[in-house]
This record gives sequence, C-alpha cells and structure tokens, in this order.
Amino acid sequence: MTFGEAFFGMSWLDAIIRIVIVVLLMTVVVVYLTYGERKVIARFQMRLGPTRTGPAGLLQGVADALKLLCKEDVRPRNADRWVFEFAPYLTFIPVFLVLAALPFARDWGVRNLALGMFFVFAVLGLNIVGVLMAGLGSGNKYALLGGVRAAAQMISYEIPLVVALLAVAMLAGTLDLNAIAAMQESRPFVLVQPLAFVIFLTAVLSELHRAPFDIPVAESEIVGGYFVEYSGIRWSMFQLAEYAALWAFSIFGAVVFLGGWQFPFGDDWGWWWQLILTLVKSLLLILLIFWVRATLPRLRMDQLMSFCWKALIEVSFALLLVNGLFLYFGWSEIILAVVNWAGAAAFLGAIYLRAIRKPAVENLVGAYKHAGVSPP
Amino acid sequence: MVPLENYLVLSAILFALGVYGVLSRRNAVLVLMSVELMLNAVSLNFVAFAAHLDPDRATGIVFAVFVIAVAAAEVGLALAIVIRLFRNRSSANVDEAATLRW
Amino acid sequence: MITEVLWWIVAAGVVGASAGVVLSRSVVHAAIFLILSLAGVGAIYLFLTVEFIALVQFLIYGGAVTVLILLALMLTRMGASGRPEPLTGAQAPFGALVAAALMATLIGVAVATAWPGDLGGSPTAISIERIGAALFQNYGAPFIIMAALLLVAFVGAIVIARQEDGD
Amino acid sequence: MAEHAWILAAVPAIAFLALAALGRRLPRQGDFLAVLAAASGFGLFFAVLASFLGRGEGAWPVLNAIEWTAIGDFRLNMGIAVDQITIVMLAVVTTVAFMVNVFSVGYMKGEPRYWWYFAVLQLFVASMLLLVLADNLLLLYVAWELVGLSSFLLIGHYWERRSAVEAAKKAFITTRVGDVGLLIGIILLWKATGTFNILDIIHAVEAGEVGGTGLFVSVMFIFLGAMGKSAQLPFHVWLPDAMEGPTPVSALIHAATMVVAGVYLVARLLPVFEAAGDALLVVTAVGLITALFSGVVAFAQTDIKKVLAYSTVSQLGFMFVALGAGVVSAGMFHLFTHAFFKALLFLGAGSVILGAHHRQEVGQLGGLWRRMPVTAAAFLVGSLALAGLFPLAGFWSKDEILHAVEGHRGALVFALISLASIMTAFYTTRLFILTFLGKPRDAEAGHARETGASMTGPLVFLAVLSVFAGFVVYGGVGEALGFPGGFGEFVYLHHPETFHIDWGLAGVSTALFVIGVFGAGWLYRGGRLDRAAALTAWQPKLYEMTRRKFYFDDLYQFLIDRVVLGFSYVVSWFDRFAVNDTGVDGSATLTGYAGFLLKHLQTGRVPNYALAIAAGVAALILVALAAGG
Repeated sequence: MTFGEAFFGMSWLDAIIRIVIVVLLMTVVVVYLTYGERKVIARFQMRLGPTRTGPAGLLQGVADALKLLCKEDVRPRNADRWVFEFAPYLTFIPVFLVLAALPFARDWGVRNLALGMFFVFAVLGLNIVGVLMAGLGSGNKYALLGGVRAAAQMISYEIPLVVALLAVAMLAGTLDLNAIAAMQESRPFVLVQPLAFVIFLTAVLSELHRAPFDIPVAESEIVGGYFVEYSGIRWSMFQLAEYAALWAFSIFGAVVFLGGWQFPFGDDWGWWWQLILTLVKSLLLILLIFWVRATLPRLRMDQLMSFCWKALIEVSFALLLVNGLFLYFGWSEIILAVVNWAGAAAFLGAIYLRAIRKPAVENLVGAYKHAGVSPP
Repeated sequence: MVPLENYLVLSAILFALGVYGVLSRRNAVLVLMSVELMLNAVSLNFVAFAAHLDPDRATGIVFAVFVIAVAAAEVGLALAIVIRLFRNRSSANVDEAATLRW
Repeated sequence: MITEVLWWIVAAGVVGASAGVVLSRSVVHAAIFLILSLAGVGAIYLFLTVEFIALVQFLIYGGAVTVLILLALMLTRMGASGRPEPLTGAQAPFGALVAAALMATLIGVAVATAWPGDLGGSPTAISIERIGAALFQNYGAPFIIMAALLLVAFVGAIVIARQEDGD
Repeated sequence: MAEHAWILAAVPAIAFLALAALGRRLPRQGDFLAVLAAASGFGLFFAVLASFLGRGEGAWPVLNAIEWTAIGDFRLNMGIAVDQITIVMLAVVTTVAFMVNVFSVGYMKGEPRYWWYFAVLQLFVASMLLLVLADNLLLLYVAWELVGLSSFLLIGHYWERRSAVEAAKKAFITTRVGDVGLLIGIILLWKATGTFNILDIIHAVEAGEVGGTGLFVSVMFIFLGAMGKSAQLPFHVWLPDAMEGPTPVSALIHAATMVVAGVYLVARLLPVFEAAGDALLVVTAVGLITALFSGVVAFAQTDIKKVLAYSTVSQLGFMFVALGAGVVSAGMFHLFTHAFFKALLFLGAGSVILGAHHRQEVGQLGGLWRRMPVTAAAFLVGSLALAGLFPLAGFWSKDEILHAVEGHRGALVFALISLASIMTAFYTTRLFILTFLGKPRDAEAGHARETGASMTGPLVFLAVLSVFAGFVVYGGVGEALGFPGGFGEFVYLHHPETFHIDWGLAGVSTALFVIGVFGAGWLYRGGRLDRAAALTAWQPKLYEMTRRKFYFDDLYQFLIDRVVLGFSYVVSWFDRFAVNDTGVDGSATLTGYAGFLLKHLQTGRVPNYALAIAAGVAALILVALAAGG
C-alpha cells in the first residue's frame, strides 16, 4: 500500500483505531521507560532508585506525570510567543509519524508503507525543527546554544545513520519494513551486518541526545539546553517526545537488525507472540542504550563532530561500497558476514585503543607540560 | 480530480511570492528563503507535468530531484557566504554589501 | 470529493505560509513559515501520487535545508547595533509590481494553454522503480555530475565559512 | 632491410637528439657521434641497396606504411617508398654526408658551437633522408621544410656575422615563396585525387582521372616549390649568398643534396608532369635559362665559393633541362655524378680556404699548386669532371643530357645547352687557373699549407668517385655491381634504355670542352690577369652587369624597398588612421564615455540588480507572448 492510498483510502476508521492503540501503548511505555531508566541507572550506581510510590516504586512515573500536568506553564517575557509554544508539538509530531509507519507484528502497524524505511528517515529529519524552534523561541542564550548544538549534531549524525541503513536496505532489496522483517526468518541482519548495527546504534544515541552524546542537553554545561525555559506540560511534551523517539528508534532497529517479529521463533505463534517479540527486542535495545549512558562519559563538541565526520561517515560509506561489491559480484553472504564482523571488530577496537592511549605529553603546553597530564 | 491548471496556478503564485521576497527583503537569509520558494514552485511544476503529461518517462521527477539537490548545494554555499559576510560586516543585510561599485 | 477539499485546504495553507515567508516581520517566523510551506508542497506532491518526491522534499528541505537556514539565523542573529532592523527594503513596491506582473503572466499562460496530452486531469502514479531507472539509466551522467557539484559546493562552503586566523 | 629503410633517417635523428641534448658536455663535443652516425648511415645504405636489389625488379617499389590518422572516411597513411630514384638519392645523400662529416671534423675544429654544428648537420641528414623516403606528399612536405630549417640554421651558423644572418634569412624567405607554391600544389593534387600518396597520385593521373588545366596549374605550383629549393631563376638569389655558411655545409646542402631536392621532386612526379600539358616545356625553359644565366654570371665572380655556387645553379639547370626533355635517367644521372664532383669541389675550396688562411677571393689566391698538392690534384679532377673531360663522371652525364635534348627537344635547345656546356668548361678552367696556377697574389696565400688527413681523405675518396662514378652508365659495369644493368636500365620512366656510346655526340661534347678550356686558358694563361683586365676595360658596362649578377639582387631590393614597403606604408597608414584611431580607439573612447555616463546605474546593491533582472524577464515573457501570439 502506498502512502497515497493510505492517505486517501476510505479506511479512516480503521486508521483512527490503530492510532489510538499505538498512542495508548506509547504513553504506557514512555511512563514506564522513565521509571525503568531510573531503576537501571540506580542499579549501575549501586543505588535502589524509586521505591516509595506504589509497589517497588512502580507508580513513580504516573506520579511524575500528574505533577507535571499540574505545574504552572511559564513563558519568559522576551520569548517569541508562537514559536515557543509550538515547539513541543513539533518535536512530538515526527515521532508520532514514525510510530505510524512501524510494523509491530506481521502486517500490523498503523500503516504499512512501500517506502517505509525512507519515510522513517524523512520524517525523523523534521524532528530537529522543534528543537531549533525551542532554542530560538526561548529568548535564552543557553537554549540558543543547546539548539545550535542539537542542530549541528543531528544533521551530522543523520548521514551515517541513513547510509548504514541503506547498506542494509541494499541487501534486503526493499524499503518496506514488513518485507525487511519477513526476510530475517533464518537469521537477523545483525549477524550479517554487525558493522551497520554498530553505526546505527552510535548514530541513534546521537540523534536522541543520549549519553555520551547528550551535549545539547548537558545540565552541567548549558543547564539543560534548548528546553531550559520550559516547564509543566510543555516540558513533559519534550520528555514524552524524547522517550517516544527512543522507543520508536528501538523498534525500528529491532525490525531492521534483529528481525522484529520474525526471529528467532518465526511468526507462526500468532500475532500476540509477534508483538511480544518486537517489544522485547526493542526493550533490549533500550537497555543497551541505558547501559551506555551509565558507562561512558560525555564527549566534547569538537570530539563529537570529528568522530562523525572523520570516522563514522567514512566507515559507513565503506560499508555501502563493500555491500555493493558483494551484491554486484554475487558473493556468498557468509563471506560478507565474516568481512563485516572483522570490520566491526576493527572499528570498535580502534575506538577502544584510542580511548585508552596515553595522552601525548610532548604536545602539551604551559602548566600541563610540566605536570605531564593532559587537560580535562 | 485536481486538474493540472490548479497546480500550475499554485506554482505561479508561489513563484511570484518568491520573486517578491527576493526583491524586497534586506536580510540575506530571507532572500535565500525566497529563492527556495521559487525553486519549489519550479519543481512543483516539473512534478505536476510529469504526473499529468509524461508518467512513462518520469523526466519531470528526475528534474525535481536535481532541483532539490542543486538547491541543497546552493543553500550550503550561500549560507557559508552569509556567515562570512556577517563576520566581516556584522550584518547580514544584502544592501549594505555595496562595495562592488564604481 | 474529499480529495479536492483537502487539496484546496493544503494549497491555501501553502500560499498562506509562503506569504508569511515574504511578509512576516520576524526572521524566525519567516523560517518557520518556510518549513510549513515546504512541507505543504510536499503534501501537494502526495496529491500528485509521487511519494518519492514528497519524502525527498521532507528529508532534504525539512530535515536539512531549513535546519541550515535556522542555524545560519542563529549565527547571524545580532546586528551591529543590536536593535531590530527593518527586514523589507525600499524597493518593495517595485518588487511587488514586478512579482504581480510575473504572476499574472504565468497564470495567464497556465490557464490559456491547452496542455498537450493531458491525461484527463488525473495524475498517474509513478513507481519508485520507474524513477530509479530514469535517474540511474537515462540520466546517469547528470546524476554523477550532480554528485560532483554537491561535493564541490560543500568543500567550497567549508572553505568560505571556515574560521581563519585573525577572524 | 629495404622496407625498413626509415632506419636510415632514424639514425641521424637520434644522433641529432643526442648531440643537441648532450653534445656540449661530451668529450670532443660529440663529433665522433656525428661521424659514427654518418658512417653507419653509409653502411646501412649498402644493406638497403643489397636488400632492394635482392628483391628483383618485380618487387619495386618497396612500400611500408602505417595508418597515421583517420578523419571520418579519410585515412592518412605515412610511410616510405623505396624505388630506383630513391636508391640513387640515398646513395648520394649517405655518401656525401659521410664525407662531409669526416671533413668537418678537421674543418670546423675550434670553431664556435662545434657541437651544435654537428647536431644540425645530423638533423639535416635525417630530414633529407626522410624527404627522399617519403611515400606521400605530406610527409615529403614536412621533411622539405625541415630541410629548409636545417639549411637556415647552418647558413646562419656564424650568427655573429651580420652577412650570415642576412643570408640565412634570404635563403629561408626565398625558398618559402616556392614552398608556399608547393603546399598549394600538394593541396590541389589532393583535392583532385583524394590522396597524398605519390604512387596513388601517379596512378590516378595515368588513369586519366585528373588532367587539363587544373592539373597543369597544380603541377606548376609544385614546380614552384622545386624551383625555390633548387635555386632556379628567379629564385636563384639565395644560393650564392648561402655560401656564408661553413664550407662543408655548402658542399653537402648547397651542392649535393638539398638543392637537388627540387630535381628529385620533379623526377618523382615526372609522370604527372608529362600528363600536365606543357609543364615539361616550362621545366626545360626554366632549366635552360638558369643554366645559361648562371654560367655567364659565374664568369665574373671572384669569390671561389660563389663561382662554385653559380656553377651549381647552372648544373641544376642542366638537370631540369634533362627532366624537361622527359628523360629521367639523364637528369638523375647528372644529379648522381654532379653530387660527387661538386661536393669534391666545395670541399676542395674549403681546404683551400683553410689552408690559405681564409682567403677566398681568387684575386688573392694563386699558385697553390705547389703548396697544397693533394688539394690541387683533387680539385683538378673535380674541375675536369665538371667541365666534362672524357672519361670522367661529368662527361658521361653531360653526354646523356645532350643525347636526351637532341632526341626530345630539337636543335635550338641543343645549341643553347651546348653553349652552357662551353661556359661550364670556361669558368671551371678559369677558377682552377686563378686559384692554383701562377704566383700567389697575397702574402697569406703564399704561406698556405696542405690541410690534414681528415680533410684530404674525403677529397681523395670523392676524387676517385668523380673519376669512376660515370662508368655505371655501362650495362656491364652495372651488372657487375649487382644492378639489372646500366644506369639507364635501372632508373627509367617508361622503359629501360641500354647505353650505347654515340661517338658523334661524344666528339661534339669533347669539342665543347676543348673550346671552353682553351678559351679560359688563353685568357688567363699562366694565372695572369692582363688579358682579362683588357677585356673588362673593353666592355666595362657588360662586365659590371655580369659582376652584379644582372642586377637581380638590386631588382629585388628595389621591389622590396619601393613597391612592397610603399604599399605597406599605405596599408599601415590605413591601419593607424582608419582602423586604429577611428575604429578601435574611437569605439573604445565612445564606450568609455558611455560607461562614464552609465556607471551611475551601478549601485552595488544586489536587490536593485535582481529587480532589473526580474522586470526584464517579465518584459521578455510578455514580448514573447505578444510576438508568438
């Protein structure tokens, strides 16, 4: 079904029902994602996390949401009114549109599009507009800085994200997400394209402003970034959009790389099993993202940009080229997988070696030179 | 059933608005935006023609793709020039950059 | 029926947003109107049943071009004086005249011409395979040249916008 | 080997490159390279000759061509064609080049730009061989111009001397006039036949595909090139002046090889000339006039080299007369023998000049017989061969020419060519007497010394050739050497011709020789000048006219000074006043004023320009709509 047919078809009622289901599901997931994150991070830090509200603190998310809804909606005097007020909605709309295109089970999503993967890219690009509007409309220099950082970061990391996914789409031979998932009956694409998966995950961390790429929202640097001036329901819209985007990306990654509803036990156990499979896989990815946040420190802005432009983009284009060669010459997928694993290992190994190397003392200047330590 | 003429008229209006913006705006970024409007009007025309008159060859679609790509290149370059202009003259107004004169 | 109504709504939105681009007194508002206008044109492409171009429109214009514009706005926000300057120049009336003349001419041409081979008013869906074939086979050489153009343009942009010593 | 005869040209070409690039830094400035190249060329010629003869008459001409370029349907092939005429030319060029290179080692010792002299000499040899080998007119033309370039460089070798520079320019420009004609002729022939290939052109002409006035005109243009190169009247003026170059160069280029390129060209295209109406008559007339004219001028010349130069012009005239009679073997045979004894004479003159400390006016020489015996003996042999003493080489070839003229051109031409023969004998005798007999008329000449072995060696070698080269006209001699017969049976146009000595003609020839020799001997008996002075005093105007070469140079000078320069003055006035002041400067001034007025339209503000552009576009669309309906 093309987007046009979906758009003009007569099945409006069906669509509305599906949208309602997805939105409800999303709300629940987001509320418990915040709870989950706090718990997971706390465990990493040898704490307990929320325990008081409800059994094992399970109602903490709900309580937070209620509190936010009740808070006063403050607007700074020199903020640009319409821009300021519409920014949260604009951050939310793209995420919602992405959710509308994702398959949760075989042939079950709000809409199944022939150009599904392309649609996801295109709509995710719009995400950044809300962030920029928030930065510009707040009339606050921290917000502006956060907006600039977010914009630079997001348009940079969009390139390796898209290219790595295109490399996978080349193998699949289609942009239809359902077809891509169905194709992974025997093996998920992560086994064939681990390097693409690594690039995808890195870029997603950046797109979502998650640690270690949380520079636009860094509290310790720019006191929260572009939504520093927001409060109450508008702030919670940002939070909602952020966690919804996290979930949407995770489902997207699960569908493309982990087989979605297809792998490991196939789709013959019924739609509910497929739904559970998709959700579990996406939650696994989310757990991975939390884990990264708990482990890695934040990067500097210049490190962030040079990592993207000098490493990720090159590697992703090399991946595209290698995949193209394999497809052109019709070489075996086993060889491709081996090459890809080797590439992923080399890539991660290079990052690791770079991270643990000793600072180049001879290049230091001033006091650092005498102390023999690198600057912070 | 929207006839071809509707698209053409819409495109003409967009184009005229873009022309007006280019001619009347002082800020370089705004001029650039107006140029984008004009380019959009043009590619709208191309796509409308392709869909209505020439669906077999899709030439208009290809042209629209080219227009979009060229627009991207143009924006990148033009904004670099604007930033450089701003850095040199502390203003992004096009009519203040009038050194190139007799 | 519903298609026509939707079309008119979207078209009106596009025209309104475009007017906002050229008339609004705030640079930021103009940029946001531009996004709306571009997105609206993308929606118009959906009416023409070419999803591919619509998505390209969203991806390139919505995701990249307007972001660049907003970024440039952020970087060139403050004038030397720090006070807001008029955004419309002195020749605006002449510009309006010329634009009106052009619009009248173009509309006249569009309406008066009997377009050859008009397929009865309804657009034909063009598959992405068809577009891909056209792009990579019939227009392969221009495509490659365009890639080179993009590369050169971005290298040039970096060179121009680069912070030099003493800046 | 014959199909790879291009190697002959490649060897000196490589030597040229090596000498030009490295010559200055090599020991002895690389003269051994030049001699080596010339010697190997001489040796390789015999390999080519053996291969050529080994193929037998049916396989001639030997062809070897590659496709050089293709423009549409037109294919341009470049290659070599070796036939009998080419073989004769190769023999002449390689032999004389070898001798001259050896001679130059001694003659040029200590001269400025020694290495460059040898380099250009190799360039000349390479181009000359290329010219001879070329199978198409385009390649021939390239080589033709390269030959002219080398000649220019060598004449102007002593560019510190103004006269040398002037002579080089004169030679270059004068031959250029003819070369333009040649180029036009080549293009016309190509236009008519669609090919540059000489054999194809000849076939096309023989098949009657082209003809009439068009062919005559193109042939005349080609003959113009031949006249320029071979210094035929009225293009002869450059050759005597070319004596400013080093004397071995005169021997090689301006006596034996380059100047006969014209003869060679006409001989090569003789079938075309035959088919082109009265073209051969023109050739005869030009040759005859040149032979007579330069014979007369040679009487009054006092510079030893100029006498030889006019003698060369005259002998080239003989060759053209023979070709004009349609007998290619006679012309080529005279070319062949003349190359040897004229090279001998020039080299002898070089030896005299070097031995007598750069005295080259006959008025300053005399009595060198005893001081330079080898040179004198060689010079005597050369002189007698040139004058036509039985049985030296010159006798046979002149005999052939007389025979050809008698057979094909009738009594008047025969009488005139006989007169020219007498002149030849006369001025040759005069030159020899004044140079070698009597008493030295100058102190330097009195102290003259015989030159070294590197110079006398070539003299002796060439003297031997001058004595014996004529015998190849006999069938038996030719067969003994491996040829199918005598010269006339080897080089011929339509059918081979066996040589039979015509005793009547030989008698006439000997009588002409005797008249000339004894006339000069009487006039300059014992090297004394009193009778000659009396003759000069008796008719001073005639003598002056002859000494001044019938005022040809003055006529040209007048033409250039008055007619050409006057016309160019008018043109230049027109250019300055009408074109420059009114047209160029006027429009520039107008533009300047207009720009001054219009510059105020330029505000420097981009929006203004954009407005103008948009308004212009709108107006254009409206105009287009209004016009197009």
